[in-house]
Amino acid sequence: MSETTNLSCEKNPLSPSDLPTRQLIPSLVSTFCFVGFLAFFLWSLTKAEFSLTELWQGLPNMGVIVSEMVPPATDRIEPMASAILVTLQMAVVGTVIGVILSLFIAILAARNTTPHPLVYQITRGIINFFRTVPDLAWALFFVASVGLGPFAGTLTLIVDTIGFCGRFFAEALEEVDPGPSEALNAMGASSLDRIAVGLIPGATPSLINSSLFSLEKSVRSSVVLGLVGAGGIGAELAVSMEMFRYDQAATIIILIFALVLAVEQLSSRIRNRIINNR
Amino acid sequence: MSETTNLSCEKNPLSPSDLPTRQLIPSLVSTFCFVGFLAFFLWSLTKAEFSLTELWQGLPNMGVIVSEMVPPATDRIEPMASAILVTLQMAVVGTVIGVILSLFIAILAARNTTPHPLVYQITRGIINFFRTVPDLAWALFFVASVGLGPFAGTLTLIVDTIGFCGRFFAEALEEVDPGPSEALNAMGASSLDRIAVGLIPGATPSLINSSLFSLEKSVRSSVVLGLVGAGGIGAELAVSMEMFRYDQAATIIILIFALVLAVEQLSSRIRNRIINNR
Amino acid sequence: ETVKLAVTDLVGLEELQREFGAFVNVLEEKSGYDIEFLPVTNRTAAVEALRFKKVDFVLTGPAEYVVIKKRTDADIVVGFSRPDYFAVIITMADQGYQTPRDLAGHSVAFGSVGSTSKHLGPMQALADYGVAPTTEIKAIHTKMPVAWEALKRGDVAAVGMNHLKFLSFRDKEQQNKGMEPGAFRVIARGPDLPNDILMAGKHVDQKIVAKMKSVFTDHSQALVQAILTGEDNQKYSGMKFITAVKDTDYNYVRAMYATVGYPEYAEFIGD
Amino acid sequence: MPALSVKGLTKIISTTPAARALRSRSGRVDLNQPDFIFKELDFNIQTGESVAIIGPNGAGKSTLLRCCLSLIQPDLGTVHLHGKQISQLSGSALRKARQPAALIFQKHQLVTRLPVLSNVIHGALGGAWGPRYWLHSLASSETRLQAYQCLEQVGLADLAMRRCDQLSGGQSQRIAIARALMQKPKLLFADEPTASLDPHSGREIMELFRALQRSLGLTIVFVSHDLQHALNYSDRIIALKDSRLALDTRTQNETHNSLARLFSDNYHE
Amino acid sequence: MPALSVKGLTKIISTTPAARALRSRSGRVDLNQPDFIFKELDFNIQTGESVAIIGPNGAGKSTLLRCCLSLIQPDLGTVHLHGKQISQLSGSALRKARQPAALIFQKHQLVTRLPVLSNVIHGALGGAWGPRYWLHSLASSETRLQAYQCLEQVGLADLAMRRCDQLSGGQSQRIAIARALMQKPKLLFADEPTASLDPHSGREIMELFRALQRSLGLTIVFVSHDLQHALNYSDRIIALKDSRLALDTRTQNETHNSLARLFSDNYHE
Ligand SMILES: Nc1ncnc2c1ncn2[C@@H]1O[C@H](COP(=O)(O)OP(=O)(O)OP(=O)(O)O)[C@@H](O)[C@H]1O
Ligand SMILES: Nc1ncnc2c1ncn2[C@@H]1O[C@H](COP(=O)(O)OP(=O)(O)OP(=O)(O)O)[C@@H](O)[C@H]1O
Ligand SMILES: [Mg+2]
Ligand SMILES: [Mg+2]
Repeated sequence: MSETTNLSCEKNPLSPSDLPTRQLIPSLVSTFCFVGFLAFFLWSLTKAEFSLTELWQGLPNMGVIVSEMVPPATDRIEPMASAILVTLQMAVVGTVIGVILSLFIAILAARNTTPHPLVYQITRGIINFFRTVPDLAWALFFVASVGLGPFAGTLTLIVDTIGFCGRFFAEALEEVDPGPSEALNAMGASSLDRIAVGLIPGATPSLINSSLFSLEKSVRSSVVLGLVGAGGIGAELAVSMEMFRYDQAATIIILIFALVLAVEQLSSRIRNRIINNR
Repeated sequence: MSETTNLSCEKNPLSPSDLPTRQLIPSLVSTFCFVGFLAFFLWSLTKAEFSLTELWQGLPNMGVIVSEMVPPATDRIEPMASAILVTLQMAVVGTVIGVILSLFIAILAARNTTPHPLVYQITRGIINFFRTVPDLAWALFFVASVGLGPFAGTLTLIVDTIGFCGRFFAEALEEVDPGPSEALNAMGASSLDRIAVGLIPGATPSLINSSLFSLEKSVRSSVVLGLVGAGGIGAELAVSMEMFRYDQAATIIILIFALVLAVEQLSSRIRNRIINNR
Repeated sequence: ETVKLAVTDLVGLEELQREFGAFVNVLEEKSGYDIEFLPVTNRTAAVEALRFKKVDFVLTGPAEYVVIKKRTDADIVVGFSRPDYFAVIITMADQGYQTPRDLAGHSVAFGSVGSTSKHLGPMQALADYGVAPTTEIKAIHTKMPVAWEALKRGDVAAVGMNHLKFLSFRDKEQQNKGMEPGAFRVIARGPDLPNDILMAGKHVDQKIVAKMKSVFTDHSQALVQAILTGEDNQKYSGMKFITAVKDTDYNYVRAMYATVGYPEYAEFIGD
Repeated sequence: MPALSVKGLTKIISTTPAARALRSRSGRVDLNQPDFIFKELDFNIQTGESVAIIGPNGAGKSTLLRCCLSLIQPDLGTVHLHGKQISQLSGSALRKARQPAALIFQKHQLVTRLPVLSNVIHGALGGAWGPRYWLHSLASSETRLQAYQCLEQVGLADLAMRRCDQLSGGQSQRIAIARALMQKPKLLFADEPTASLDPHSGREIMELFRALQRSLGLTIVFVSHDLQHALNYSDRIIALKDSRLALDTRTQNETHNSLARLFSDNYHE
Repeated sequence: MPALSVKGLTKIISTTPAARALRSRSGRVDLNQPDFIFKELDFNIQTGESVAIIGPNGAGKSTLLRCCLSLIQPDLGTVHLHGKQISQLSGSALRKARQPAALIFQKHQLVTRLPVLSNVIHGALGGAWGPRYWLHSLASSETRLQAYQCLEQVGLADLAMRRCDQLSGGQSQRIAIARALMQKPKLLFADEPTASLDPHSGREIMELFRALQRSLGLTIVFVSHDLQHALNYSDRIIALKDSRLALDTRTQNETHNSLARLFSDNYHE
């Protein structure tokens, strides 16, 4: 920066050739990957027999099924309400325990908090494994060891929660602004303190979001609980669908929807307070 | 701050009574909520028949099932590999389209980008609705309108993806540091520019994480694709489990696990480059 | 004393999955035991629970019986006889599929894998008519409501299901001012399927087994009434618990397993 | 028509519970309450003027600049920017009113994950729009060249391709200045633009501003804690203190000492 | 034993592709390459000294401070902190070596979502640990009192309960200083501690440092762009320029002008 030449754009004309080359095409490798992916996508698209006209023309048929859902049936509202309570109870236990375990696992599975790269690899592997093994298999394991019933269902929910929250918590920790955490490092704070004070406050909105999503997911998870005979609203819904009582199904969907909205309202409020201090 | 009194801690002794009261118990309302929740949790815990000793004693039984999984069966490796390809194709189409739609919906459904609070409420409602309506109902809708097969499966995957990504994208946008976005506001940039340039770069790691998780979820989603007769690896897995061929199931789990690991490696690399510029 | 009773995959008795209060009350009253009743949506889970002694009794279908018998030794307590319990293959009347042979090369929808009356039964029926279900047709496994919609649209040429289920579908169509019963055609049906069954795990005390057996046979009518409390279930009346059930009655089911490509469950065990 | 006209501008510290109650009560504001950031500010700034705003930490200088661009809403009073009452505007009218005014933030507010050149190009988004201004690799050569020239003006052309989270404090401050220059403003608000610059660069930047003011008729409003800069590079000095306008004079009437006195007995009251 | 001893310290700009290649090639560093932040720095700082580090933007002052606490690894050379080679340490030994040294960051690095008082209490985490130091509402009265006194020292005791994202630039800078005081350091690194402070507060803070140095024997290393501060409040001045140690003298040998000359012909080369 010299005092004489830079006061106005006109005085020191640059020519376009002085500019560094623009890197629109970042590298051969990434171009190759991108083109490969695009080709795969298009190929898949043809395989999926994608056709918007067909979807459009079929919409009236969809209407027929919807019309069978209204008016929602109210004849079983009482057992449904009690089923939803049972489900909520199992979901709360499974999610709370799962979230607590996930937090510990996530600390081991985030690049910026893991004590050792090997621990990182192993815990990531475990979290992925929890997700990959299907619910039915988990249900079998737990049925074999603790029998049919709510306990096996809760254990499966815990595993589900860890598979989901473990990953999203770890990612949330990795995304936190490293500044405050560096400051704590500089003063010689221990890792635990650094995580508790430098990272968790930054990740809190994400943690809350994932946790409450997980709770909601547990409430919705008919499959898991039905597998082990734990009942709940999912079983009600499955039976209603199976018996073509779409009007009953509609009632259950509305009940679950109300619950989902409530959970999301809660999430949104807490998050808003933390993010915007409002 | 005066020049004479503040040079050392000793000179201007404060007594503990000068301190503002500590707000350990934030307010009556939150205390009440917390106690209520705790009570509900403990009540649920008893309902869930939680018992660690039972779990511990049952572990050997789990081992029996695991032992039936090894050695993984290799007799159907070829149809399995082709099933995984088919699944991947449907998953890619469903997820890519779903992610693109989700991004638009999320922009309408994030507090800091929505054009109007009403739009916010409506889009949030739609996203929640997509999640609440069970897969079987979506399958019915789509089968009624476009028929059995991969297209219906893809549509169901799209709905699933929007239900998940729509929410997580919106939350990610809300969590971005508002600074750069405020700077763009100050210069009179349009909302679109502000979102593209001020918010998306901040949210990218989260967006990538949710998107790739969603892809992985689609690959794993046996239920959705199986329901509409679209087959794929999930259906294979379900059949193996239903037919007690745990050795075949193990093979499929290993195949899916490899895929999940690959997707996560990809995610981790891209994210790391974006977060740490490495 | 507490007795754990699981029930799984009883087609037509879905209501029992959620409304079992009356049934359990009758059972407790008549037997004097505390009954822990567990409706399980998945047969695999029920079977494994019995194998690992986590449940004492399982009320289930013939296909599950064969598997349980193969994987773990279990006793038959009582059979559960139902009228009109057989598999049918349904087509649309105007589509021109007249015989099972006409289905060759087309898609046919079935229920979940391993279900007696929605998968094994219909496939065996096809095989009985000389159509190899694993090679000559394209089998699609899905939920019955989805299969029904697919049949109406013509995505599948036929659906294999339980006869009673078919009747209820037809009734619903009529109620909703949809298709008339004449729009559907049954082109194959199997023989009446072996009975659903109540089994006891080997670990269960013989005294309890005997007690349960007597309760089921002596109070068959009361129990059936309790099952049928829901208004949707009335059409299944006429069921009965019976004691004279032999293992060999299930050899037809074993043959089904061979037909659908799982010969490991097809070995006939001694009679 | 003054470039900027502030009348009766009042802002409460929005988070104190007292303040919230105060405001919610029938929407009227009680001026006798404490907890004001500033209260009833009045001043006009003419086109082409260079005005320095000084005042102790927390006096509300940054808040004032934010109010001037309607980034936050004042609780009372009005701001007219080039004759338009900015808090009344919304949508594209607001955007249009903001476009000719650039604001250099105290905390720079760069998009840290994008390269320097892209950040500078974003300055053009006030006047133009669309993907061609989102990333430098999508921009036209013309735009890139302009951005480059703005970078030259702050002396950092060789950092054009560096990601913004790898800059030193002073470098990132200068990128923020380049971005503001890219906007081709008629009115420049600068919040402590030289706070983390070394003495030489700081002087350069102030001289650049002065030169732009003289050659292009730019109106400049800058906040500074460097009294020497305030004295050397402004036509007029405004001081905020104790939530009031403590001073509003021509620069030539003031000396370093007279200004310093403003700060000296500021605390403990 | 000097409080801080730096020998042959070299740091490459880690992100240029050239630099990456340079380092990966058998782990040796070629000193003739460009792209150094700084190269072969050597100096010792005695206990109780107050040292000012000056230099143009991007000269590597902040990077140097980070290297001194082993927050980033230098590419060559060693740093001894109170006699211990800090880059050789890890785990609890590293923590113990860092504890007596406090660093005030240029960008403050407060935990913005927590209140001021909690942030100040975090300063105690170097010496202690556990949940009682995480939030002010969990802390003992004693700790709270200490934190409060540190806040008093920077004049912001009345903001104790404010959330840190609602502070002005200068306020947040002073909270960072209070946090460093809470650490009760023997060695204080301060990266432009007065950059966004008003003239009066800036002087107060520097005088506070000076007083602590004199009364408690604190060693102080501060970076400043305010040459007057460097001259008034240091015993010794070190200047970084063109990736070298350009100057290392006793303060009394220098004048404002002699220092200013350092910066003047710095650019365009
Ligand atoms: N987001 C906020 N919410 C509530 N109060 C705030 C917020 N930001 C700033 N304040 C308060 O408003 C007052 C004015 O802040 P402002 O940032 O305008 O000060 P300033 O004059 O720019 O100070 P500095 O010289 O330190 O930058 C301060 O007391 C500050 O604590
Ligand atoms: N994270 C980083 N990665 C790569 N280079 C960096 C990084 N941070 C800073 N640099 C570069 O290293 C050099 C020294 O930066 P540093 O922050 O130490 O400068 P400084 O002397 O503190 O400058 P200032 O006075 O502006 O604060 C600069 O050229 C800067 O661009
Ligand atoms: Mg400010
Ligand atoms: Mg610096």
